[in-house]
This record gives sequence, structure tokens and C-alpha cells, in this order.
Amino acid sequence: MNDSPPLKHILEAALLAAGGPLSLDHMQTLFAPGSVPDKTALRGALAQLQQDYHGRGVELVEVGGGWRIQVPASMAPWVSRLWEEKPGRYSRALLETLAIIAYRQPVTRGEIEEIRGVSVSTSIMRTLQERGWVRTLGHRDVPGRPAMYGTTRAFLDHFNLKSLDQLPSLAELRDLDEIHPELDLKFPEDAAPEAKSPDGAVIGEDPQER
Amino acid sequence: MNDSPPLKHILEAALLAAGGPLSLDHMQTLFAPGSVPDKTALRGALAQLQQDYHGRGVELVEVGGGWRIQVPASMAPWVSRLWEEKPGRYSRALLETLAIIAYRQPVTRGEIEEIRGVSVSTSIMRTLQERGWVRTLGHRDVPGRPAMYGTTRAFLDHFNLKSLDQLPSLAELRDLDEIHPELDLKFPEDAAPEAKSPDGAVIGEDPQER
Amino acid sequence: MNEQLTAERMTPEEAVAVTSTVRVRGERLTELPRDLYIPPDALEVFLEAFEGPLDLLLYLIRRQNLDVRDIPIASITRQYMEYVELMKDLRLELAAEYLVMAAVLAEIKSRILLPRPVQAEEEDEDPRAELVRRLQEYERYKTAAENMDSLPRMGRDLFGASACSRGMEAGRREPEVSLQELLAALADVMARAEMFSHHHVQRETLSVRERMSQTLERLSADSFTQFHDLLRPEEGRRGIVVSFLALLELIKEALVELVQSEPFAPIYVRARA
Repeated sequence: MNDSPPLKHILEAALLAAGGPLSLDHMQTLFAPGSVPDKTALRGALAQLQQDYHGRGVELVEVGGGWRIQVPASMAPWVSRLWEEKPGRYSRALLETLAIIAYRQPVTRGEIEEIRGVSVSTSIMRTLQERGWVRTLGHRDVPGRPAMYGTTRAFLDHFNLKSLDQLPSLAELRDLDEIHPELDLKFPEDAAPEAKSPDGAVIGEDPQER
Repeated sequence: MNDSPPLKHILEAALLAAGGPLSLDHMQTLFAPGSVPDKTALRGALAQLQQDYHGRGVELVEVGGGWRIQVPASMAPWVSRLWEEKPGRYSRALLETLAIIAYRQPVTRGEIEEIRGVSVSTSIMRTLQERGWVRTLGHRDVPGRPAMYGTTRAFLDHFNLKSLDQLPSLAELRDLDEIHPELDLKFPEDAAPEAKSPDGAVIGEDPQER
Repeated sequence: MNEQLTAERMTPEEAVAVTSTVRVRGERLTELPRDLYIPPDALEVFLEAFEGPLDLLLYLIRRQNLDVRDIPIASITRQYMEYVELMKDLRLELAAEYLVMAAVLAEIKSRILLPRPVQAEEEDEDPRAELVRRLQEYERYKTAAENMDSLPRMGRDLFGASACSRGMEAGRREPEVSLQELLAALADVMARAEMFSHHHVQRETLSVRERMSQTLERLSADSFTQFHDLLRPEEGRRGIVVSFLALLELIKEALVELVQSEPFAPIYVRARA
């Protein structure tokens, strides 16, 4: 054991291999009888390690269960992406709602529902607002004082637009299937069946869809 | 992102938070669009980290699944005491089966049995697959359509290998006739006959031969 | 290291090193096969340590420091058969492969014993060739397995390093939407709206709509804003026209109200509460 590595490196190895806190007592059990460092020595080595880690990607902290090497909060912007889920997809209902808000703003939820023929779920409105694409502009001065919605700067930025003007006009949109045949626009008969109940009643959205 | 931490510290944090290998591609996903480092930059930062770790309680290595921070074997005397249970040993049958799959892939169970001269137990094949070291690559287009097996990235990771190339090379097969000419050797110039058959032709090591 | 040896890892040589008394079916084994120096008691462990007939054969050959390519077939066959008999006696699970190998050895032996015409000798392959090839083939993988076992591996020699990153839960990545998707959605809804509802989506000047939103946002219901504050001369004539149209549209939709105390006095605008 003459060429044993420095104590702080043994502790570094053990703490990282453990992946969680180690108490001083536990650290002592790692050493062969006769070469067990006392707690003062352990504390000294840990203090050195703490210093070594200054400004690095990890830090050494004392927690209830002992000492632990952890990733500092300043690294969260990168590290949290490690476990990021793959981006999901927005539902058709959400996209339609967004499109109507973009073209008809300021517009209330009731007006959106009237155009779409189905109710607009609260979760869709919340998602659009959380995403920062839609905001409340005020309230219409009618019974119930419904909120009026419009699009935001972030909406324009996301779609790389300088202003809403750059969106094709509704008339142009009508010819969209000629411009982009690959979009395969449907005729009403083929359109999402949710929009048509036999009696024309408004059908609620699937609460699961975002 | 002006005061973003140095790239190597971000990578250090991510690798330790991941607790396993990260590919360069995966590392790139940690960065916000517009500030994604290119692979040269990543490699440079990893090389710096490798240098920083020199002589410490951890090391940075490249294995099949990407880059990994690990505790080197020199620390095993202390670190292995962290766990009460010693790691299990693998039976010879398992190791031989694994070696044949590693060196001969894609290989069927029948071929493994032919080389070993005994049947391969189902439990060994299952263990190898459950550990994620071996997987089915497809089926050989012969009667019975037997599965062909190969090793995985997890196999490389477990054995600390970057690629199959890093496995120790297989012993050469030698011809039966060589033993007799060898007895006549007198001069060193005639030595190294291993690679030669009596007629001087180099005997290739054809892995397909059989 | 030794105490960690298990039966499966024990090589025949190591098994030989152990000693005590051997019993077969409760009876002392009195007659051991020739050349078979077996540590009593360890016999079973020893025999089980072989990974098959090729492994056993390799052991017999290596024990005599012979080259695989120069097998003395007669003596190896005899030794092999003795082991196989012993395995039978011990009722070890004797794989059929051991018996197949016995047959192979007997066949080779008989071919070697048969006298051959001198001329034919050169063309005839050595009857041992196939066996030698198989032994070599097996041995190289046996060695490869030993090499592989000595590679540093995770959990035994190397250990994963990880640091605590609690509190850095996965952020959810927002779905991406392309402009095309958005337009396709609108085209859909328009088609439906035209067929099914009395609502008419008219051709709109989007800049007016946009300006309506912007204007509404600037206005408050609690205080008045001067009309001319809503117009931005730096936008030029078109900008002013758009702002003005937006204001008219807002008035038409009863979203804002205008107040003017007297002719030519400043016009004030406020959102309808």
C-alpha cells in the first residue's frame, strides 16, 4: 500500500461510484484494517476535493446522509435536457384553434367554437397560452365578458413571420391545395368526423388531446 | 449564453448526471438551438477532461455507446468494498458462448454448438440476451430458419471496449502438416513457418472456413 | 484468489490439487483408470469441470505437453474412454456428445491401424485432420473466453461514475409546428365552416386584425388613451391607415369606445369594460 493513491482521489472514486451520499463511517470501511484514515484526515481530504471542484461541473456537499458529489444547479439548463422526452405533436384541434386565433383576432372562445363547429377545450387554450403563442387581449363587453384572444410576438417568431400580413390571405388559402398539393386538403365530407354529429350538435373535444 | 460555463464542465456534469455513456450526438442535444457545439469542439473538450482526470479517482473513456466517466481499475481495492456482494463470476460455458458470438457473429446456436462440441443451454442464451449483451440479428435462410446472434453496444460498454476490433485477436489455426516440416528446421531464416504451408503458400485465416 | 474458485471455473489441474477420499455411489472407488490421478472427493467436481468432449480431449493432450497436431490417437482414445466410463459410473449427466466423440476416436484409430498403400499415403488426408481442426478451433475460443474474462469489466474492475442530479427533472420539449401544418389546419376548418355553418369567414386584411390586437392591448378600460397616441407617424401613410381601420373595426365590434368632449377637442379611446 506504499503507492496507494491520494486519499482524496480514493474518496472521489468511492463517492462517484456510489452515486449517492457516503457517511464518514462508511468511507472508513473502504480501507484495509491498519490503513483506515481517521475522520480528521477524511474531512481534510474532502475539503481539498471541494476546492478542486470549485467552478467545475460537479460539487461536493455535505447532506444529511453524509457527503455527496452532485451536479450544481447552474448546470441544470444542459443536464435537464438529458432526460427530455421526444417532442410530442399537437392535436388537429389545437392547430385549428391557433389558426383561427391568428386570422380572426381578437376572437373569443365562443367565436372559435362557432367556426370550428365543436367546443374548444380549456386545455387547448391553456396550452396555447403556456406556449406563449396566444394571450388574452381583453374581454368583450357582452354578457359573461368572454376573453378575447390574439397571437403574440413569440407566435410570429416561431413561424418566422415579420407580421401577420405575411400569412397567406384566406382567399389564397383556398387555393392552398393547388399550391401545396401534398397537403392533401380534405373536403368537408372527409374532414374530421368529430365535427359532424347527425344533429349538428357541438361535440366536446377529447380531453386527452393537447 | 455569454456566461455559459466552459464546455468541458458542461460535459462533465452531463456525463456524471447520466451515469453512463453518452454519444456525441446525444451531447449535442443538450444545447439550445444556435449554440450547439460541433463534434470537433466536443472532442476537444473531452480530450481536455481526459487530461484533467489524469491520475485522479476517475477516468474518461470512449466505449461502444459513447463517452463515459468511470472509476478506474486502480481504485477497485477500495471502491469494491462499497458493496457487500461481490460481482458474480461467469461460468466457462457462458464465457465461451459469448466469445464465439463476439468473434464469429453473426452466428447461429448450431454453429456455436459445433465449435464447442456440446449443446448450448437455453438459459445461457437467455442470460446473455437479458443482460443486453447479445441480440438476434436475423434468421439464417436455411431449414428451420435459425436465429443469428451478435453482440450489442452494451456488450462493448460492459467490457470497456470501443469496438470489436479491440478484442484480443484470436489464435491462428495451424495446419496439421506443419508439424513435420518444423522438425527439419535448421536456420532461423526458415523460421516463422507458422504462416506457411509446406508449399510456401500463406494459409489465410478464413473465418468462414468450415 | 483461490477461495473464490467455483466448480465451473476450476480447471482440471486445480481440481487435482485437492485431496481426500473418493466415493462412488457410497462405495470407495478402488480402481481408478490408468493415468487418472484424481483427488478423491473432487472427482465429481473435476469431471463436471469439462465443457464437453473437446475440452476433455484438450486436457488429455495438454497434460502430456503434446501438440494438438500430433495426437497419439491410441493412448488418448484409451484415456478418453476411461474418463467416459468413470462419468457413467458416477452417473454424471453424460452428454451424448461424449459418446459421439468416443466413436470418432475409435474410427480414427481404426483408420490409422489399417495398412495403407504407400502411393495413396500422399493423397490421403491424415485421419486425424478433422479432429485436429476441431480441437484447434475449440481451443482458440476457449482461450478467447479466458482473455475476455480477464478484460477489465464494469462492476468487477471498473465502476460507473455518477453524481446526484436531483431536481433536474426532464423538461418537456414543446412540439414543433410548421407553418404549413398551421395553414392546412385552417384550410380544413374553413372548408368545414363554409359547408356547415352560417358563419362566413371573409377575406380579411390581416394587418388590420393584427393592429386590432395591438390596439386593444394598449388600451385600458380604466383610463383613456389619446386617439393620436394610437397612430404612429413613423409607420407612414399605410401604417396610419391600418391603425385607423383597426380602430374603426374595434368600434364596430363594440370593443372600444370613443369620447370627445367638444368638437376638435382631443379624442380619447378606451376599452369597453
